[in-house]
Amino acid sequence: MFEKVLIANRGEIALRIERACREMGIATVAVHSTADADAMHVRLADESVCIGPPPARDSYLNAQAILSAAAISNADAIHPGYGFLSENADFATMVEEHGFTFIGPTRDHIRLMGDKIAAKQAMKEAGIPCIEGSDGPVPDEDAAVVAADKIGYPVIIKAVAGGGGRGMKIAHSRDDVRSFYKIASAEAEAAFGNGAVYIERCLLNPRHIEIQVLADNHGAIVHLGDRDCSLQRRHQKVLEEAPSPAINQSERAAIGKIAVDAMRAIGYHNVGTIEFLYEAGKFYFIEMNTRLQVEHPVTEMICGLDLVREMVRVAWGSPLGYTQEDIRFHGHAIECRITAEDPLTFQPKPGRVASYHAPGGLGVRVDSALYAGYRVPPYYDSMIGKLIVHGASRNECLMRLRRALGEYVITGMDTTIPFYQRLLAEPAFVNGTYDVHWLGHYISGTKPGPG
Amino acid sequence: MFEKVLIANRGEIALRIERACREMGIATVAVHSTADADAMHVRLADESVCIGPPPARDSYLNAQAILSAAAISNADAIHPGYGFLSENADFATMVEEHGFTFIGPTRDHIRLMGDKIAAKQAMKEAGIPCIEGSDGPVPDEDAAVVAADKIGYPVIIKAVAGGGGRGMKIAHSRDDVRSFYKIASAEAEAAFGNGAVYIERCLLNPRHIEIQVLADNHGAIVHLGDRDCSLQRRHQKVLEEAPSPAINQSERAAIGKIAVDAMRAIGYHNVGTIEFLYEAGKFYFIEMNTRLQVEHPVTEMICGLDLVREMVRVAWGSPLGYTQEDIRFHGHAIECRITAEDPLTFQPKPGRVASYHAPGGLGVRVDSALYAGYRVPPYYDSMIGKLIVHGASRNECLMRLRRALGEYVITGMDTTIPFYQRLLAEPAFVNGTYDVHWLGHYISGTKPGPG
Amino acid sequence: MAKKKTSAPKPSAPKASSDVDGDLVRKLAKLLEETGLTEIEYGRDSWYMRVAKGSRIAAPIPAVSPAPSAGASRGEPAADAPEDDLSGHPGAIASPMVGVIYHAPEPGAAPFVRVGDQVKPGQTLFLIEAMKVMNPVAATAAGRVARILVANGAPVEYGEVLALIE
Amino acid sequence: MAKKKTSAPKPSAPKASSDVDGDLVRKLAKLLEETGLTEIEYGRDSWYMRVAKGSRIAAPIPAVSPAPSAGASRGEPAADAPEDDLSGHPGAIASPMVGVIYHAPEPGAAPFVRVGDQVKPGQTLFLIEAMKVMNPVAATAAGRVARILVANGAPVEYGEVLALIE
Repeated sequence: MFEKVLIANRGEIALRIERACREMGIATVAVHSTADADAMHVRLADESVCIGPPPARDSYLNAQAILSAAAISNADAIHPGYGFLSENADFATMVEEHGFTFIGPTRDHIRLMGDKIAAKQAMKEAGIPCIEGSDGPVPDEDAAVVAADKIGYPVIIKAVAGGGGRGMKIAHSRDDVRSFYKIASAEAEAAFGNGAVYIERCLLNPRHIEIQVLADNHGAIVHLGDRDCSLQRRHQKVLEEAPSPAINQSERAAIGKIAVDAMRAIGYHNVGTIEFLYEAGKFYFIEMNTRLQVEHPVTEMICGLDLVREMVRVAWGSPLGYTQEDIRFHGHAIECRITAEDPLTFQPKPGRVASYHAPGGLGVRVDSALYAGYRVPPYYDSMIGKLIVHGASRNECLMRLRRALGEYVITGMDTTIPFYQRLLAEPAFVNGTYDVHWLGHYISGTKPGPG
Repeated sequence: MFEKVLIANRGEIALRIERACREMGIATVAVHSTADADAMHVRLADESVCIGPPPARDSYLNAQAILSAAAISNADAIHPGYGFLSENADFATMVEEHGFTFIGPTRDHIRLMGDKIAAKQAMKEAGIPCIEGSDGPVPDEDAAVVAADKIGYPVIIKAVAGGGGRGMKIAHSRDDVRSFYKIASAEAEAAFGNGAVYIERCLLNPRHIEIQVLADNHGAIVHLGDRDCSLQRRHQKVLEEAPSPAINQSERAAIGKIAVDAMRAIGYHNVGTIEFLYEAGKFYFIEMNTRLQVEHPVTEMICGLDLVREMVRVAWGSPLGYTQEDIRFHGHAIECRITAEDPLTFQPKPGRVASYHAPGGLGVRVDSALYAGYRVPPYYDSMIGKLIVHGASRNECLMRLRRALGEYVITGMDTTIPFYQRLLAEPAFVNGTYDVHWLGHYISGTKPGPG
Repeated sequence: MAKKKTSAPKPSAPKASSDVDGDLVRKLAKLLEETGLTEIEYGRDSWYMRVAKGSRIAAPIPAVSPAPSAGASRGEPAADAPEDDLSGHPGAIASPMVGVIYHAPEPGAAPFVRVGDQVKPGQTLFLIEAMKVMNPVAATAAGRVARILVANGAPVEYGEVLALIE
Repeated sequence: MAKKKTSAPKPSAPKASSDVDGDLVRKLAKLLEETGLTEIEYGRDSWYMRVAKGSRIAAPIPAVSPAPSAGASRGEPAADAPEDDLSGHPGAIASPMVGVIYHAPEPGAAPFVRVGDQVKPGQTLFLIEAMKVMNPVAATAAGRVARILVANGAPVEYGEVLALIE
């Protein structure tokens, strides 16, 4: 097994990885910017190396400094965490070329999934359901109607060259297609100098549901069920739960099997997450994340695996040692991303933690690098901790979340704890009926648009 | 379900029960002495009632004050926790006579198990294995040899009227029996004015292994596996684990079934723990505890049940809703009882918590009512918290325990955290080969006696 | 160099000195004398200073404790300091038990005492019903009933101040 | 009465100093006697001092950072304050990158500078090897090399003080 792992990250995820390494008997090297000299991940690591000034581009994104730190500390492997350099294929390449093990997927898979068009094509070929579309521009109204009929209504007419909503029209019927085709094409021509449009299925109220996969280097691949991450604000996940309240056991097993088969087809290694939109019983591929995700703890809670430990083991070359049949799901888990933000306006507010008391007891897990006296620096992401609760049922889990949020004390600065407490009073959340648009409407105080 | 539960206890267990109630939507009433006005269980309860001055006999043991508190706060039920009035049959009777529900076994079972001789007789009749003995005094040397031959060597010759080791002799052979019979009898005569002696199997290196049972009021009974509590100092448990590293799956299932059958035979309700000594593949009944135990969390961690929730549900009259076949054990759990004691001498040292930071992350649970600024009062038990870790295997669990102890910060006072850190370096603990005597020898620095 | 924790963890605070600075104490004591203050506090590390004059019995300190509390975590008001303060009053009559208080020997009867009454030691002021038994609460000293703090029929807890005798 | 949390969570407890060894207690007791004070509080870890005369009041000890640290939790030494202090030195030459430092242009050659040498701005003091590239570290001002703080061939981190120019 590795003797020493360098963790190329900061905050709670650096601490998370340190904990896993420590429990495996692996020494850890923390890297940090000058702004993070007193950070928990630095305090708890076996060794630390200051790699640069506060701006991330000069420190946590500074591949050369990180590799130098690995060299001078004699690390065997580098765990990139999430964000920063975690999905940078060039970094993964450099790591391997300098003789360290990159704890994550291969550089080729990172590169493939980083190219959104190539990724979609590869996944489609591997059997992952993608959104139905006209497979290229439709030349005229009649072709548009044929394509729309085949896809099923509603459809969306989109500019091939487009973006930002221009040249984009939702058509609920053949008549709509005929009415909107020319308008969309004209708008596209005006906006992008290219009138070509294509047609795709239109999802009105989708959920974001993703499948966690895990593969060793010897052909063993499992999926670890799904996570529902539909509660998003400005495309940022805010709260995640596993399993999704929207899909049933057989849907879960079916999409899981599709994911595993696809991963086997592309020869995937280590952890990964296949993200889907889900509506009316169908999954539609969005993208694949070739790294550990922020929300991985909800999966850990329901399947009893330590995902970081598994990543390290698999990167070392160890076999999984279990099969899909051995993976069992127990109960329900929810994660709240606590941020240093105003709980009403979500304006980031870094500051000093005057006092800190984490909730405890049965079914409560806190992944946070905060401590009393810590000053949250203004340079990085505003997430300061994750509260994860597990319960035998979703209802028990919600009750436990309410209890744990009530016990969580962070004074001296604003956090989003009160936001989550309010959220627990919302029927759409409690009943699990929310879609990806719901939270945005809830926060802005607007009604959801017509379905 | 109950609307309001009064918790007749303090410290971590009062908080534990409060958390369970809160998660069930049940309001809580904390009672407290004047010394505990600022205690966490008081701060977090929905209501609190001061029931008396610091001495426990005037407050937490003051049944009248507690019942008055229940009356003025309109509680429906009383949870006694552990210690204090939890195994007081008279208190349970008063609770019921005043129209409250006692959350625990029936008064008759509490009374029965409180009488150690009657308890042993009842358990023997119910099929629980008890230590083999001469069933009464042996009149002479020959009778002693016959009894000892039947029991098997070594045996212990004990004064019927005795105690404290006087008139007590260990005999490894027939010759020993003949040699020691007269000496023991003479010592007994001299010490107690009664020379009658009896003979029992002598356990040299037993472990303390106990079985957790849970029964509803409708005849459903399950066991929740075993706990190994052999690490004891002066007959006080110090660290507990589940499952025991000393017994295997079939031994576990066998003793569990015996326990369930016995509980069915005596018509037991709610939770209970049957404590055994275990040596050379055999269990010997010690006593039964008719209450929640300090070490219940290790059972919760491996079987995924919330025992306090189950106690409350069952006391309300709800059926278990599951059978023995539904109970599955996952991984391994260890609990450390952190006390406000000198980590070398175990001298109690109440004091003020200057700073407090609990460990977090995967598989770590802290049940503690401490907080920064809290003053541990000198009037009560020195236990200030429980650190519980869960892992997929015993080894993972030990590694996680080491990690979590290293993260646990309690400053301003002495705690036994350093003691547990030292314990983790001891092969007898790491290998799970300890018996009930081992910790005493380890702490006193003496070698274990000859086996 | 890479900082090994065996040699170089960074302290966040100056190292503890186990020696009390006797000179500092003497200096502060002298300042007390000189200024007529009754108290000087002094800190280091982001500085702290506090001086006081005259006697204060209990000082509730804002935000000293990070303990969770049901009230605080719900943003509810969190102070009944005035009520607590009375416990230090020399003429406070504290409840000797948990129960329900009665001002009069029976429903409809005149109360034992009214505000303004003079009372003698041993004179019954209230009854407290606990476990269906009526327990008299008596005056411990002679004086005038200055305040009665709990309503007839109210539940009371141990140590709760029932009345003030002055 | 039963305290509903809408009205009555309690403020934190008064406290006094604790957890001191016998000699310290004796010393403080003697100081009390000597100065005529009624109270001395005394802090540790992030210094604190409080003396009082006459009244007894509650006061907070400023919160000490409770952050876990690998060093502290293992009871290992926890101070390199002197090293840290140098970063504020006006003539400190800080490492611009992570790497391995060399005092000389090549093995066996004479070092770029020695302690006591006069240097000019821009003059090369060291090389730092990072990713197999040698990067010169130059003096930023004229002066005398007062101290060289890292050994030849040692790993250095960003911002680490390499030398002092005075």
